[in-house]
Amino acid sequence: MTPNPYLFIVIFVGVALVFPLIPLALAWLWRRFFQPPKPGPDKTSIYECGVESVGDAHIQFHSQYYLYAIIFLVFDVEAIFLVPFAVAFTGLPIGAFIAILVFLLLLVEGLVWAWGKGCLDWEH
Amino acid sequence: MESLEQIKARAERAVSGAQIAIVPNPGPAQQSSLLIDNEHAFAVARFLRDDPTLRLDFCSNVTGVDWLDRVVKKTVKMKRLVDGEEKEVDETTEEKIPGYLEAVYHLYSMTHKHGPVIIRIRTRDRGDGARLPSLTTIWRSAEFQEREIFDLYGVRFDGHPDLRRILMWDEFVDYPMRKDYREPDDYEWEPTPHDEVLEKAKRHYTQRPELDGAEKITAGGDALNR
Amino acid sequence: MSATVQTLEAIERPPVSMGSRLEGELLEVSMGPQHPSTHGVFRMNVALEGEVVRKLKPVFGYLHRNHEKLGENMSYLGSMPYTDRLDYFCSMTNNWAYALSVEKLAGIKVPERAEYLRVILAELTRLQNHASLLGFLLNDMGAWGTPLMYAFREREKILDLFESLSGSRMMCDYMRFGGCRCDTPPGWMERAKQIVDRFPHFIDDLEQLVVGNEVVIGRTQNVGILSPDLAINAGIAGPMLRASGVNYDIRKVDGYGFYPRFKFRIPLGEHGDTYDRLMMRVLEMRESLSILKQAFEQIQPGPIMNPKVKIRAFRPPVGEAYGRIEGPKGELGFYLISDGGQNPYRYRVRPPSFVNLTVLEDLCLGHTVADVMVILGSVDIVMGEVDR
Amino acid sequence: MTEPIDERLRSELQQHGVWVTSMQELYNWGRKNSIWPLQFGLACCAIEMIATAASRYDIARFGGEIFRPSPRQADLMIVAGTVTKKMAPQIVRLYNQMADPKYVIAMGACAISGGPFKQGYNVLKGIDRYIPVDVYIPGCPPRPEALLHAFMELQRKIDSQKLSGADKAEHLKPEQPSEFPVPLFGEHDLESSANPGVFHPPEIERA
Repeated sequence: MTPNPYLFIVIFVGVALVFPLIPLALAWLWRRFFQPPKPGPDKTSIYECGVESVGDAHIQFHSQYYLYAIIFLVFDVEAIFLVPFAVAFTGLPIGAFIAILVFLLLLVEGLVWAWGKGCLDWEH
Repeated sequence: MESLEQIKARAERAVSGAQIAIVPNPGPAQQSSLLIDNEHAFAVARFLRDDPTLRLDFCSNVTGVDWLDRVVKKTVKMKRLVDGEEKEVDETTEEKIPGYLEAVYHLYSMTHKHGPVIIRIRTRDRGDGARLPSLTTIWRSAEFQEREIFDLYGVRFDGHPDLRRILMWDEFVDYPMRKDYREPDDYEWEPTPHDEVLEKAKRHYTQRPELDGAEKITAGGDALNR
Repeated sequence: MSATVQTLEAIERPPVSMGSRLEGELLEVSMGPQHPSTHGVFRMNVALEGEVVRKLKPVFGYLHRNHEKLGENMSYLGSMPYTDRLDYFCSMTNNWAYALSVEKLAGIKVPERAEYLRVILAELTRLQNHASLLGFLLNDMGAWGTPLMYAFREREKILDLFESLSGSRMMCDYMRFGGCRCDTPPGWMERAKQIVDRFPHFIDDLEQLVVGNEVVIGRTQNVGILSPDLAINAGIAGPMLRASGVNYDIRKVDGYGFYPRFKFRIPLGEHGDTYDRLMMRVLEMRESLSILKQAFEQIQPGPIMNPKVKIRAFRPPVGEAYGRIEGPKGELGFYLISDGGQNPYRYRVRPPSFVNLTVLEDLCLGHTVADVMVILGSVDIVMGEVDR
Repeated sequence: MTEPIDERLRSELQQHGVWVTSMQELYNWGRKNSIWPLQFGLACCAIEMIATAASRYDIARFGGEIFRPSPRQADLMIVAGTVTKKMAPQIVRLYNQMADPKYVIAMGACAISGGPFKQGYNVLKGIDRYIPVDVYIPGCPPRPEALLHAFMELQRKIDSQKLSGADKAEHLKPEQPSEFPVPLFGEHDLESSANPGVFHPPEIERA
């Protein structure tokens, strides 16, 4: 009987889950039986080039970094939408092509606006 | 370049009241230097830098020197009445010179490309009164080197923008490059000491146990049966 | 990160006035003693706003080995091997600077062949120092390892020459007051000539790969600009000074040794940025090669040591002297005060890297953290010499 | 796992295409051939270390060419150069921050006992006063071949470490400390001039 078409995906997900777990399990067994962990105040201290780190890293960053992150996020999500379109690209009629172009146009228009507003130019 | 005397004369004319003395250099290097009093050192230094013919704009080297109290013996030919007739006899006079700390600046000119003019400024004494005017605002190259003199010799430079220890750690208190500095004694585990290190390591040797009565006899014993 | 979780009210945020530019807080970072690109144990306390440097305080002393205190407790010749450990890339030029100062202190003449040997060895040292520097600089820029391998291949060839001449690769201890320790072994001159003839291939490859490379141009041009008058006032010397356009090379100004006998040019930069400093080293390597070629033709066999100089109980007359040479990193000077005894009364080294770091903060303000590494690489410091 | 497999049996089986090994051999074989040194140079010896890592004396033949800047990813700390008293606390802190099977090579006379700068007021007379050292290389600076020899010496040492039993490797014993107190800066010298737990100088009969 022909295998269920989704069987491949189930095997794929199974291997994908098991594959990282094996080394983790090995590490845990090793830790349990052979090498006891020895954490200490100095070992878990923050490494800063050999010097005791002073101050805190959770500080208020300049807003420019936030704007850059947002713009990156928009185009990241856009790429996710493009992937299924690109996979099925050959079998799609012209209408789908036009629809994806409109989708792209909207996002690029957002980028142009941000660029014009000066969010991208980096001043020291 | 003009001779040191001309520079001295022009400097004293330019900066009123500056006492500048020429410190001769007996060695073959013939690099004599100008000793400037502390009050006018800043003004004279600015004059040396801004004077159009001198233009000493490159302060190459700033050195700290520690002079301990010295007794200088001078033998001088004196005429003495020795049992009746005149005789040449050399008389040694001892002259005590109190110690002081000194900063020596070697100045060059990059525009006229001429040689070292050496100026020296001296502190009053070697105690905590050791203060000198800082010339960092005139030659920026003196900034780190004056901090090093403060760190290793203990000379406080007035007017230095950022006077802290540069080579030793901040909690360090004494001034290691002075002649009378005793370094910390960590020579207790010397496997193969020799000459100076041997003396330093010897202080940590455990004393050999005193020869008590029994050993004296046996020690003396071999004298008997020799 | 920090173990305690601060509640929102507990964090007193500075009142953000909407009108002003949204300022970020300064992050205190220590580019500390153990850092891949600080060429040794050199530490910089950097205050960053985002990734832009706002304050930079260098911290020295992690390799302060008390060279000058030891110099005062040893005889004059005793501290000659210690000068190798000052700038441990260029032991020959350190030896020459120290020998030059003591010769000035005691008024000693040096025979002709020794002077020629000193010029040859100093220029060979300059070649391998500039090659290593370019390797490390490109390493800091991100070309991880590859240019360093090429540079160290050239350096190994020159170290072989030093080893067959003086017995040790890096710590040559070769020069004495009044000449050199031993004459060149047979075949040394021919080997040196071959290496000098083949060296331009390395420089051509380097120029072809690096000089026109737009990544290098992008990372180094207009980065860390040093103005000429600040350079003069801050006592900068060597290739860093000439990159800002100031024509001051001690080989021409003082004319020490036999340099007046050779015809060579001094490369000068216009902008004083990191790209010019990089190019100074490339061009100076070519000048060193031309000096070496002239020196190989003019050198004649002859005595290499001034016979009148006592080796054992060497006591220079009372007095002081300051001798300086044009080391690969800048003006290396020795200031000696002699009180007639066997040990110098005061033994002072004027290190070029230490003084060149005076302007590090001025060069780095306003640049990003990655540029700080490139600027520091172009300043070319060696910690043995900075901390002495 | 206690006594090693006898070689005759092993070679005999090998002729039949059967390879025999033990967990300990596999564990040590893997560790000794991929030691990642910490990128950490102090002075002139560091330049010889870089020359060893360069193409002529290539340390990659022994699996040690990956110099990791962060102590978290390094197994070996090569103390290459003069250890000054201002640098000693940083070195001990770096050693403490390294992951556990960690080794130390004291490269050069300065790291072993202060070397030519021994009489300096700011020079620590040897790094083994604060951290345990596995391999010492004399020399000032030691030639790159000496560093390679030290590397092989360290590999022999790793190979002989046991996985279990009384004399098993240090890092496997729970009671063995994996970090040592960091010396503090005093007014004249470092606070504790040596760490008695680590520093066992030879008791020499003084004449």
